[in-house]
Amino acid sequence: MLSLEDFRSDDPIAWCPGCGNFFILKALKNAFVELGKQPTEIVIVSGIGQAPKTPHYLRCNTFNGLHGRTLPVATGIKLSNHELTVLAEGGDGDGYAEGGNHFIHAMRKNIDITYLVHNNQIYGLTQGQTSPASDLGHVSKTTPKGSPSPPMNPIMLAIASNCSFVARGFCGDIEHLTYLIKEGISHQGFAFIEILQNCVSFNKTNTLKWYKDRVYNINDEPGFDPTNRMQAFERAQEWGAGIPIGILSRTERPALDTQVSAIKEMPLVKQGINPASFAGIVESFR
Amino acid sequence: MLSLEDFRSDDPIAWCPGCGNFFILKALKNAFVELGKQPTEIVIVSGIGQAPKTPHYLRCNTFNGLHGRTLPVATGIKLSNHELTVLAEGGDGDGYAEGGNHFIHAMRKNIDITYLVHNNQIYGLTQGQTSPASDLGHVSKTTPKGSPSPPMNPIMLAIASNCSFVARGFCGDIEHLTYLIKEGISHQGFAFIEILQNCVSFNKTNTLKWYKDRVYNINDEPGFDPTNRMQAFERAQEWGAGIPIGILSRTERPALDTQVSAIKEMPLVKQGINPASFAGIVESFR
Amino acid sequence: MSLDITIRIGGQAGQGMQSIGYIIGKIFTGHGYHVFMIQDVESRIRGGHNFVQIRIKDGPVHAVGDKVNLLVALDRVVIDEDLHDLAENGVMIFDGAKTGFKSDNPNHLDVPMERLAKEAGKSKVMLNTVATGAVFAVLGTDLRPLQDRLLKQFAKKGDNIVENNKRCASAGFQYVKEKFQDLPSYNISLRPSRRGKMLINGGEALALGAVCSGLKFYSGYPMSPSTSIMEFVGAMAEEHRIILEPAEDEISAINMAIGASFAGVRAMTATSGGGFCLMAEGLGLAGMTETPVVIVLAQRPGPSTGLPTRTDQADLWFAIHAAHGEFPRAVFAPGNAEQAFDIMGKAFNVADKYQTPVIVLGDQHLNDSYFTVDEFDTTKITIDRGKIFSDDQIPSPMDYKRYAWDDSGISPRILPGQTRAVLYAASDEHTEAGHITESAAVRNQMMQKRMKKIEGMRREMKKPVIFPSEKSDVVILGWGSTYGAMKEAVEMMNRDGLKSRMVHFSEIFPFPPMDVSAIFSKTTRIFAVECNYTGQFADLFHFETGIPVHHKILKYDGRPLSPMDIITEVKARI
Amino acid sequence: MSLDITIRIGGQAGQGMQSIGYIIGKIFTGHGYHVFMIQDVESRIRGGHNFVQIRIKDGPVHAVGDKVNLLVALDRVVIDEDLHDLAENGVMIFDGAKTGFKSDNPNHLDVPMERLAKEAGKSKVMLNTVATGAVFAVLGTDLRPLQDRLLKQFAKKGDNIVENNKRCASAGFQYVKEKFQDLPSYNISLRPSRRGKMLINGGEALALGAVCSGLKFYSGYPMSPSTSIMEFVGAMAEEHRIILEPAEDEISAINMAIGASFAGVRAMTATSGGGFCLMAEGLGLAGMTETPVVIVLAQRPGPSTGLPTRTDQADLWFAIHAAHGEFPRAVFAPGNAEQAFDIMGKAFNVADKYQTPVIVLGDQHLNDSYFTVDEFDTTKITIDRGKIFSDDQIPSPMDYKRYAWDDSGISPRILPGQTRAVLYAASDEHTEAGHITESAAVRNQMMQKRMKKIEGMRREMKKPVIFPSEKSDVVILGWGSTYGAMKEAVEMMNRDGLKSRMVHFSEIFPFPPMDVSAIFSKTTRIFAVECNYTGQFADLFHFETGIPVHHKILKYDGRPLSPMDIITEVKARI
Ligand SMILES: Cc1ncc(C[n+]2csc(CCOP(=O)(O)OP(=O)(O)O)c2C)c(N)n1
Ligand SMILES: Cc1ncc(C[n+]2csc(CCOP(=O)(O)OP(=O)(O)O)c2C)c(N)n1
Ligand code: SF4
Ligand code: SF4
Ligand SMILES: [Mg+2]
Ligand SMILES: [Mg+2]
Repeated sequence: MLSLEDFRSDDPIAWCPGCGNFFILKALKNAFVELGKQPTEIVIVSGIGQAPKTPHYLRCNTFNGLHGRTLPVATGIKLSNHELTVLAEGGDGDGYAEGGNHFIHAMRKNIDITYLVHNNQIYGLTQGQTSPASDLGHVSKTTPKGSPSPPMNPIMLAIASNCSFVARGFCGDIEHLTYLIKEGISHQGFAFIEILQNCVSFNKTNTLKWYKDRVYNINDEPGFDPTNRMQAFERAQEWGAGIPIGILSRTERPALDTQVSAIKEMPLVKQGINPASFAGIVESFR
Repeated sequence: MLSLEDFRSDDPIAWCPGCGNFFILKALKNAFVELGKQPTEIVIVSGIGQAPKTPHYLRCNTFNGLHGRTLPVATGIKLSNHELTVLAEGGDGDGYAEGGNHFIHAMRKNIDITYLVHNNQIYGLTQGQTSPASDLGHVSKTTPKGSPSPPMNPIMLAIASNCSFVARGFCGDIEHLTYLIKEGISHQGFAFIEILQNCVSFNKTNTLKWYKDRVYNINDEPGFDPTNRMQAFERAQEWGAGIPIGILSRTERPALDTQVSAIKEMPLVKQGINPASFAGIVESFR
Repeated sequence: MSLDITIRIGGQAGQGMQSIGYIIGKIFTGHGYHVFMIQDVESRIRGGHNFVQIRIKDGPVHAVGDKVNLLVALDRVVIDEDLHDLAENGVMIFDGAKTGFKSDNPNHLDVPMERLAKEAGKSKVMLNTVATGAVFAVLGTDLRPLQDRLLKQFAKKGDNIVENNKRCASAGFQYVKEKFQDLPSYNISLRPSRRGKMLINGGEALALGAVCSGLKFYSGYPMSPSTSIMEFVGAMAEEHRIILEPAEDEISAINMAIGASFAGVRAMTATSGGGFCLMAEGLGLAGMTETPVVIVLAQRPGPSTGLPTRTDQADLWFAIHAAHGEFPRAVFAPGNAEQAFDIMGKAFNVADKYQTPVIVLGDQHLNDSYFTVDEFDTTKITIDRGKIFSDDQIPSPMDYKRYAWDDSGISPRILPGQTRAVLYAASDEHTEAGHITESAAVRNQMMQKRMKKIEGMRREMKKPVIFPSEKSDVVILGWGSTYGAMKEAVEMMNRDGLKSRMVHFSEIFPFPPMDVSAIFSKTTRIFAVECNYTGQFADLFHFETGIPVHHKILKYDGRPLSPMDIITEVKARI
Repeated sequence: MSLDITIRIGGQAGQGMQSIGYIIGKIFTGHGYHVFMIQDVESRIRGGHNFVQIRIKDGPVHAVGDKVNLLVALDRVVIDEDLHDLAENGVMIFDGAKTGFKSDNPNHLDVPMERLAKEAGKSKVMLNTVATGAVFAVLGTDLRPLQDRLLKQFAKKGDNIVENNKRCASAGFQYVKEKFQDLPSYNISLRPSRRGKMLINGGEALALGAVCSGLKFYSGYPMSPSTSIMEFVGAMAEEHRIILEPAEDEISAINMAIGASFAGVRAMTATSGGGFCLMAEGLGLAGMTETPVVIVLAQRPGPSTGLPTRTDQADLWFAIHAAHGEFPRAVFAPGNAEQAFDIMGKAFNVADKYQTPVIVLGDQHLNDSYFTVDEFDTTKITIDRGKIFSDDQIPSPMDYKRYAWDDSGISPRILPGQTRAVLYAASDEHTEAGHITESAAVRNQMMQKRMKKIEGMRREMKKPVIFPSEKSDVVILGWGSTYGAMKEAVEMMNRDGLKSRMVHFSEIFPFPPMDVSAIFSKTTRIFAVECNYTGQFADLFHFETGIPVHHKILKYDGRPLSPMDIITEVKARI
């Protein structure tokens, strides 16, 4: 039996006390333990920001790459060794600003990875500037007169991009978040989990309490059916007095890694190189 | 009175005979003439590909920039001189693959430009490879066993990105396309017009006839209301026996260029530089 | 006796060390002294081990000192790690109750800063103001200028805040005065308040230089250590009618700036290495379409993400060669705040005149360090927008050629929206008219046209600063932000009888035309000084002048070079 | 008498010139001759003025000829623009009815190709096969090998297509035989069909080299002239179980390849200048995380979009310095198809052994040109995956350190999924364990560790090819795809009594260790030969060896250098 201890890392944590990232870290470890995943079979690909420091603070294979480029790296890893459990992790800046193009295409391709976006609605590590997820009118040093643009809606974007698993979690509800991460990992295909995360240093509006007063679990609602895309799209627009969390949309379609003939029999990395097989390769040039 | 002649360019056309781009060029000129726009007040920013050659073939200010980067350039131009009529133009590879990130963010910001995507569902200029708009199973040299991924749905993406004007035209219906371009240019905010375009050299499936047999004008449908976002999203999913063209979604919200205080009075480019105004600028460093 | 004192304020990120340093810097700058202050911070928002270090002199100061005279430890980690940097007879201010540290060294002043903050300011976060008061007591200055400064600083935040701060400052000040009466104070007397000097960091100077040169459009994506430029432009945007457009990524940032410039306004962006990588394609686009654009590349240690909050000078070759193909560009690297301000004006002029991209290299050390400088004279700025035809200058409207041949390589622009002609710009190789071409002859002509601009640009580049003027065999060669360390090192060596001079480049590429024989002879020993691993400028210098460098003094740990780093190495090698 | 004949087939894009050239090339290669073929095409799909030019020799051939012996004009524009390139006594085949061109020159053969195609093949698009038949008639060879080839080529498309093609070939052949009986034919007799030689272009050779070195993962985004590599890998993917992943952009392409390599398979991408700009950040990521990756940078004329379908060598400095910060990388530049094949194997070995990115520079001339080569011997390929710990080699599983110090700079990797340990890789500066660090000491150690690899890599780099072995005062210095032109130029000059030798580099960076005195003496005159504006390799060579180049022979119009380009300049300057 695995325990949380198996996922302990000695790397000292560099987050601010009170940061929502601590809860997310906890939920992630919980999910791994509950799924019985070995640290060695997990890879987390993270970007640059506060959120991407996460994998250093637990024990699992880690590729802490570039700002905004988690998904291509994760795709390369998954296609090369699909036996691995591959996650990608980053902030809203990382995923929705710098990495926006990879986001929409990874969802379309439905590669079997789980993507966690810690959305604190600002660029945290660079000291709190406005991100594409910041509220309309949000004041920061890069929008001193308030952001003139409404925030993007990543849930709607995901649904429109044909994402096969779209969920929203909240760092303040570790148990529910653990559940979502487990579902996401178990889902065969691209699982997008946006996590509402407080930032005590730079986001004074969307605080832990602010969220607590608003979030509700949409999956508790009898009439709500996540396999109904139109319903999901409609509910994804909700943001105000009530903010739905839970699995918003879930559809079944083949994951990219199940469609690639080269790895139908075994992972690419296990196939080795067989120089003998190249003997006839020059034939077509004769 | 302006005439088509005012938009004539002597640059020899490098498209294949029969290419849908010829019709689009025609519609574009028509629209300018009918709107009474002077060539000098128009700027077209284009990318790289077959579609982006378009502005060379008419008379207007042209910035023929990089593959995939039309929208940022167009944004910079519009914000600096909002009296100009600014269009961006490119192919599906340019706009949906390389330029995907700018696409979603320009729509979110609602900058007042008109964006024409000539969608021939392949990379034309580089000889017909699979693009993110290619059909599931599409065979080309980069997907010799057929594309394993479904095409993206740019219309849904646009609606999810809060695009304030979303339309689809067809190169084979010049009159209707002319109408859409006129509406798009007149719309205050980001106008996205995807244009179904045949490629005689590389797309042997989605031919002119194939489209002719399928497209219908959704705006002719009495019950259809483009200001109803949910309806638009639902109908955007239609692709098969019937393919809707027309204005699919239209909402009113302030364009970015109307929200920027620096240009409330006059275009940035007309403001000039006034060194005297810097006299007190060092005050805060004392 | 002349004053030269170094104060380090260390603690966790978020404890407000910067604000202590800034207030001290402002006050001393305003009262007749010179100040130089660096920031040494980790890439985190709270916690860790960080400090600011401020040096106060009664004459010009250009670099950090090696020993700390006064250490302010806001946290235990500072005591553990920094105490050994304290000079003999140096003084430390710490909070025994908070840190659990005990010492019977009379120079270690246990000031209960947290308690005093709670008592006087009703919040322990005001401990930094208490510390500031304590510092002033140790320095032996009046409390008054500090109180005045706090008023100025916090006036906008309301009387309550001002009062609490004043009380905290006073509490720290009095506590030290009373408890440590035996401590020999520095007895610094602040001179009468004086205008004409200001305190500014390199990033602010770059931003200010840009704004005063007519910057109208800034697009960017935050990246340390360039972000402060964007933020500072933001702070000035409203008043000076500048558009600050936050981009979704750096690719967008540079392309937006190019668009704005094409439309006719002065436009820039700033970034650091990773973002600059992403801008490389846009750089080439500006080169090919001949669109002016200014890019500040604020260097930090790489490769890749590296050390985000630290300093380095390892992007020189990359800046010179970024983007495929060959096209003209200029590369500048100011050495201090004055040069930073001046060079931005020049960068815009060169960009406009030669219709080409210009890169200004900063780095964390330059951008984040505060300098006491003479107030910038904004009236001296000249603005040259280059050749732009007005409507009536356009020779043949139906046949205007954006890339018309000219022996200088420069073709007159028009702006979109002018009423008499349209223009075509293209990233493909193009005809004079701007249309795509396949012609070998036209290609040759256009390559020659573009590359010809380099000759003109080279003539614009300023020669290096050489100091002192007397010849000497030891030459300290450097560029960019090592200016201050070089200056102090040379001053100290000459004072010690080791004859030496510095040769500092701030205008780098195209490499300025220079008569090297005036500086270098057979007996000259050249010590190149840089913050990188390979000695990039040394190689460039060798390549451009044919003169090899004898020794490379290199530092690449992310910390700035100090004068002693240079002197020690020079002495060891001659 | 020895055979050396140059055939140019010109026409509009889409008229199938490539296929004529390819068929001729295959047949002559298969029957004892050597062939070299270039493609000169515009950036369009239909129309314009394009040609392939094929040179057939009975001995090795490396470069294009300057005069055309047989011109096949499929379109009027070819007659208008290319006729002046025809050698004295050269022959032109054209279609008078189609082009409206008339000539009473007996060497201008009016063959109604379009009509014959319609008659014999039921479609005018088969005019290219008619033309092929006509060419064979002029050359005086048998029709049989052509018929055989057409069968082989079109077998997959069905009997009907084969038959139509055969009939068209025959129609063209017979028409010329009958109508132009007076024409002195070349009377080339094809030698007996022979194995051991093959016809391959540079792009195919690069792809083949990669596949035969165990390439498992290719991610890319099309960009001329690199696209053929991607497409050719695609053609081999199914059989050799390679994943070909079309990326949404080049940033994704390089990051996917890095991910795949991190997971343990050999991975690559290919692109051209604009795409490489976008990959620069990923290049640095590979450098910092020490992840092997191979990038083919197929050069074309820039800056920016430039001339997409033409050739250039102007990305050398960029390849060497791309990405911020300092880290090891290798840069190769094969000169022909054999070298292309071999170098890909080496590139993967160096990448794996040194855990570092490797750049292979191709260009349009190399990638799109066809060479007759000895059949590649795939059994000679050695594969060195570098240090990868198996599970039982991991010394301390709970404490495995991905970046453990080693004097070679190389730390043993493990792969994710191994059962005894996990690994941390980070783009921030990191500890030996791979965690983010702020420590100056660790930073120094890690920089040294990474940079140490350069020494080892330098020792792996092959010395230049020097030919002939006898010393001479004239040295032709070059790199990459100018190999063939250099070779032929030197052969011709020596034949003409102008003693000269070539020094050709295909392994460029880290610059190979070499004893330059063996090649260069005081009387040596070095002519650097490159396709760029500034003479990039000449500068690198000077910089690395201290030896200045005397003359730069530069061409930058997008067309390949010919032997005569070199000879003419050399003669003019000595
Ligand atoms: C290419 C590039 N651009 C910019 C940066 C600087 N940068 C580092 S983290 C960050 C933003 C972080 O915001 P987010 O992704 O939301 O993460 P958070 O810190 O809020 O968790 C930025 C802009 C970078 N590292 N690389
Ligand atoms: C950064 C970059 N990558 C790749 C290319 C090569 N390229 C030129 S056009 C093109 C695709 C064109 O497809 P699309 O945008 O759909 O336009 P179309 O030709 O089909 O009209 C590509 C990949 C490029 N010019 N720049
Ligand atoms: S700045 Fe915000 S997101 Fe970053 S660690 Fe602190 S609280 Fe968390
Ligand atoms: S290749 Fe296709 S898109 Fe391009 S010009 Fe030809 S028909 Fe049009
Ligand atoms: Mg964030
Ligand atoms: Mg297309």
